[in-house]
Amino acid sequence: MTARVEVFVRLKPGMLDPQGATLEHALEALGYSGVRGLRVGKWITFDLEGDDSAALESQVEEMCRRLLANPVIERYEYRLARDGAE
Amino acid sequence: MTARVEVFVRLKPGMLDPQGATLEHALEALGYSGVRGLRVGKWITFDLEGDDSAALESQVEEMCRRLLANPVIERYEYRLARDGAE
Amino acid sequence: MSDRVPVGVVRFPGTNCDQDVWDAVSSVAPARPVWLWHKERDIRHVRAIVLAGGFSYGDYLRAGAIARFSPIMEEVVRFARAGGPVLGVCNGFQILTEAGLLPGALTRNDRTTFVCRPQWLKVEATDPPFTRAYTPGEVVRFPVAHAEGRYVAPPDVLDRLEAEGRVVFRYVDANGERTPESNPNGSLHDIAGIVNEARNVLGLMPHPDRAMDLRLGSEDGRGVFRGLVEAAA
Amino acid sequence: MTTAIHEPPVTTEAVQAHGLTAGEYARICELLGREPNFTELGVFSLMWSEHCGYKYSRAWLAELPTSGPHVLQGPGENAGAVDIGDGLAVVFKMESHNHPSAIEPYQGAATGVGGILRDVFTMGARPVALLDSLRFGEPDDPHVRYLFRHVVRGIGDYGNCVGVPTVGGEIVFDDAYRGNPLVNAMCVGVLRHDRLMRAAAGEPGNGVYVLGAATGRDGIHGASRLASTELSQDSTESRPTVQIGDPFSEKLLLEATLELIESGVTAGIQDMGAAGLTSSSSEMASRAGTGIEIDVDRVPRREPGMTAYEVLLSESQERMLVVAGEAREPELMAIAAKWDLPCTRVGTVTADGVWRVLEGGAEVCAIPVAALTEEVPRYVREVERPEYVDALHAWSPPGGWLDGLDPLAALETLLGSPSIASKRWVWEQYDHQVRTSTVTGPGADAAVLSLRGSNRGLALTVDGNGRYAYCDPRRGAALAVAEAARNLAAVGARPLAVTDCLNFGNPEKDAVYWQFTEAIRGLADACRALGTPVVSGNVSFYNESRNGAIHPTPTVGMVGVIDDLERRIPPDRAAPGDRLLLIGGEGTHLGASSFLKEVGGECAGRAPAVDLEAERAHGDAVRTLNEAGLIRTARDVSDGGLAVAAAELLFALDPEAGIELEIPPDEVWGAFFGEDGARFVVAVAAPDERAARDLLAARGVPARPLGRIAADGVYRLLKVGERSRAALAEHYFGAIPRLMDRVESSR
Ligand SMILES: Nc1ncnc2c1ncn2[C@@H]1O[C@H](COP(=O)(O)OP(=O)(O)O)[C@@H](O)[C@H]1O
Ligand SMILES: [Mg+2]
Repeated sequence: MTARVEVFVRLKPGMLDPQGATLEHALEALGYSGVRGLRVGKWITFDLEGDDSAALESQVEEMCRRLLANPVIERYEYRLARDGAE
Repeated sequence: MTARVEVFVRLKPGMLDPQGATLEHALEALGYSGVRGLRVGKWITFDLEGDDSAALESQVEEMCRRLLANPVIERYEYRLARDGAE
Repeated sequence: MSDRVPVGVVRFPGTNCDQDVWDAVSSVAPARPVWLWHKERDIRHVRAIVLAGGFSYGDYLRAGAIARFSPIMEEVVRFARAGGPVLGVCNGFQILTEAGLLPGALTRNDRTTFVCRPQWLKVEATDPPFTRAYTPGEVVRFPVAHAEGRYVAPPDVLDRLEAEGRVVFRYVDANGERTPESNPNGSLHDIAGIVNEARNVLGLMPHPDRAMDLRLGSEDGRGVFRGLVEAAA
Repeated sequence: MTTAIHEPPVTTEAVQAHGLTAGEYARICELLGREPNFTELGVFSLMWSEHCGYKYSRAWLAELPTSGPHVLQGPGENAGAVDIGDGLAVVFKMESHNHPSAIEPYQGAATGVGGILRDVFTMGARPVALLDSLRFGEPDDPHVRYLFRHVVRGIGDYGNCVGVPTVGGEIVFDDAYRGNPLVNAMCVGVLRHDRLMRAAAGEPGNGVYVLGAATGRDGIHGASRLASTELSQDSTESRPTVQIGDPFSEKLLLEATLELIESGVTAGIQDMGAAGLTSSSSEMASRAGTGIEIDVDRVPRREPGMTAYEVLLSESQERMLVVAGEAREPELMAIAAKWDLPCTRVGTVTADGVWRVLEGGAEVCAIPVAALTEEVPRYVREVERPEYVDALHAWSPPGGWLDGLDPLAALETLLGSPSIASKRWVWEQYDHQVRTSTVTGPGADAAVLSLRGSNRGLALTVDGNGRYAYCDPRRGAALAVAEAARNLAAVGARPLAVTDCLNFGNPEKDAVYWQFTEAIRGLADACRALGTPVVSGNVSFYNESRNGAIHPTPTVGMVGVIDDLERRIPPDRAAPGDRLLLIGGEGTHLGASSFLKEVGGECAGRAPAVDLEAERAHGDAVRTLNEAGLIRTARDVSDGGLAVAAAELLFALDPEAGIELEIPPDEVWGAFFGEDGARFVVAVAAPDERAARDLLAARGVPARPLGRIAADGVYRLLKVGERSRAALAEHYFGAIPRLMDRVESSR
């Protein structure tokens, strides 16, 4: 089976996010005064072939731990959807 | 009211995504052979103060167009959730 | 020639300071540089290893994140664990943290942009072999050139690094003072370089390999390479 | 001739939409002996475009001096090459990426750097330096700041990642460029003579290969976009008008290409970037006098459903077309694999002089190679000198316009103007030190590089002055060459050769066409007089926007050599007590000057008169003084005149240093701010002053004592006034950060 995978990676809370801070200021300068706590993370999407959803899920978990996120500074979440579905 | 906003930005389809391609190869080299069409996008999250959800939504739409995404090469989606929710 | 100490210079796809490091090693009398290709698995012929600067795998995802899975890195880790001297400069430092040979991580500069400039550093620790040539507290000048050089680590790790005297280089100004302007990237504790517990692995963001020649503004970097080679001899 | 699958018919509209005139279409039919099919029409529209075919410019480019005893390769190849001794050659070229950068500044600038790098390393040279010449509107406009910020990032991120230092450049802000920024990138490479590679296809029977990135629907422009929507409806949405640069792949391509050439595997190799598979394959066949056959089905694709038309016209980056004898194929594949690069055979070199394309086994294009190359039409018109020039020349300052103006306040204004202010904010974002050969980096008159395996030094500069060229195209172009030569002299170097980038508006307009032809004349005059042939370059037309055409902007990249690096002139060697000499006479000319623009708010008058004999003689004099060991440091006098030259000289010294200048009290404005050519400020040790003056006098070079380096940290204009160095530095170094280190709120 094939699953549509979305991985979300963000800096741990408390970690400085210069990019996020810059964007928040820029938005403020644009007149959007109501913005708080803006953070910029990564959104990684791909299709994954595998035998069953359990196998797929554990693979994604492993990819995140080993490569997609750096546990020292980042947290991750992911979502798998049967292809076609969402 | 305050909404929790998530903005998802990615390169337009058909645009070369060097980072995505390199990452896909890296995963393959790590033994994850089932990965296809990997793309790396941005996941921007923040809280937004506003009068009502309609107002909030149109603000977010505007922010994306003006600053958060680069319409020349990128596409965006967003999701708003009442705070607490999600 | 062949009785000179063989020092391995690792080349990943995207490494671009390899020639500079090669020249730096060659300029240290008893040393002989040797290329190490990222796909190699046999490194028994080298007695010290340098991970040079550059953009391995384009710095895609995170600087050093992909390179650290190269075949050669398994050997580098084994070599380091066995006490062999390993120096990681700039991207090399990033790879060493990703590989877990050094604690913490290197994140985007607080200024968000790449920064290339001459940089004053204070040599905080001279017990690691890499800095024996310097006097404690000596102020030296190596260039920096990076976009992801902001050193971060959890508080307990930082405390431990400080307590164990493992912060080897700190960003300072010409007078050796720590000021906001003297820190080019927002590194915590103004950290520019650290060693592992055993003190045989040094990672630093500034480029000693670019401070080997007065014509280029400084030769303060020679000590680092001399130290590396002496540790291997 | 079968036609490609589901091709639209070739209608008059289609011909027009492809930017071809009725006359050109008739000529095409004549050359083919039949009507072209739709794909062939697209191919002609590309190869006969100004961008690839130089319709309007080629005839004029022929006027440029392109040969010399040291020229190894002139125009016509991917880049030019000159001999610098010790068996070494320098390969260099400059190219524009103006329009892509206007649409998407980051990617536009980045891919511009990528393209020029490929032009140099396809010649077999290892790139050792990048420079860039940039033009933007006035930065009070937030969109201009957006363009500026992202162009700089794009240049930096690409060059930094590939590992080639960006060592110099120039940036000018002027409303003339508000709607149309200029991004000209220059790359310089070094190789041993015997390694020089030319992009020819070699013998019939050779294999043709695509090395590097897969082909996507990148940059299939304007008319052809319209056309190809009919070809594949679904594709429009996904057709990027902007290309994304991949510096990592470029680095692999660089190493693989140099290894291929080093090992002699390839017969020829050519960058596919700019004009894609079509131009690279036809140019290689043309240079070899052969034909070539391409099977588009074999070209690796990034996307499904691409048509032959799209594959042939795609501008996807980081691709090379490689030609190699079939016997060498295994080595070729091995080297590609070593660098993790895909390499696919896509065709064969043929003997019949035909450019042939197959799709699905059927022939979809069969065009004589010559029809795509030598046969490109060339247009030459005679045009009148436009009136606007007379109006500019007639301009004279309103009486008393300088009354009550303080020269030192004017100096502060100039130093704080973005065009003259320090660009440190820019070059701190460029890795200008990688490869550890940057002896003099950004910020000096010219960059100086050391060369591995030689004690010679390489000196590099880019210069151009759109204001001069607008008021006087011929003088302006000549002065760009002259200033470049002055910059090289000021670091102790001997000029060798030139690359140029000719940025103009729409050449179909008479005024623009006139500017272009005049500029060519000026370039030719100066390059002849100074002995610096033009070995490569690029023409960029149609630089227009709502506000009309840009200032005509011929930019010049000049390469020089320092025979002994220890004899270079460092920018920072002067010290208190040193004497200053002004070489080349007193300043007088304020027309079209920086002073007039930044202080007077005018762009008018004439450009300074050009005396190429004096330029040459005074440059030689500076070199002779230096060889005699009489120079401590030197600066050329250009934008902002003596006033700015002296300030820049001072800023390079230790903070305690001051400077003291004496100028004719009754001629303050011209003497202080005049931009007359062929002038230098040099510092000499006090005991050497006499010897230096005697030497200059003996050569008949006008020179006078100008003042001295002091130790009080003050910039002093005797009998006029003074400012603390710190106050002036605040203007000079603070201007760009004040503009850019602020929260930006728009594109
Ligand atoms: N202004 C110019 N001066 C001298 N040579 C030029 C000029 N413009 C183009 N050329 C030469 O014409 C050839 C084609 O230029 P160009 O189309 O820019 O090359 P490419 O397509 O390989 O980038 C090159 O050899 C270039 O050096
Ligand atoms: Mg080319």
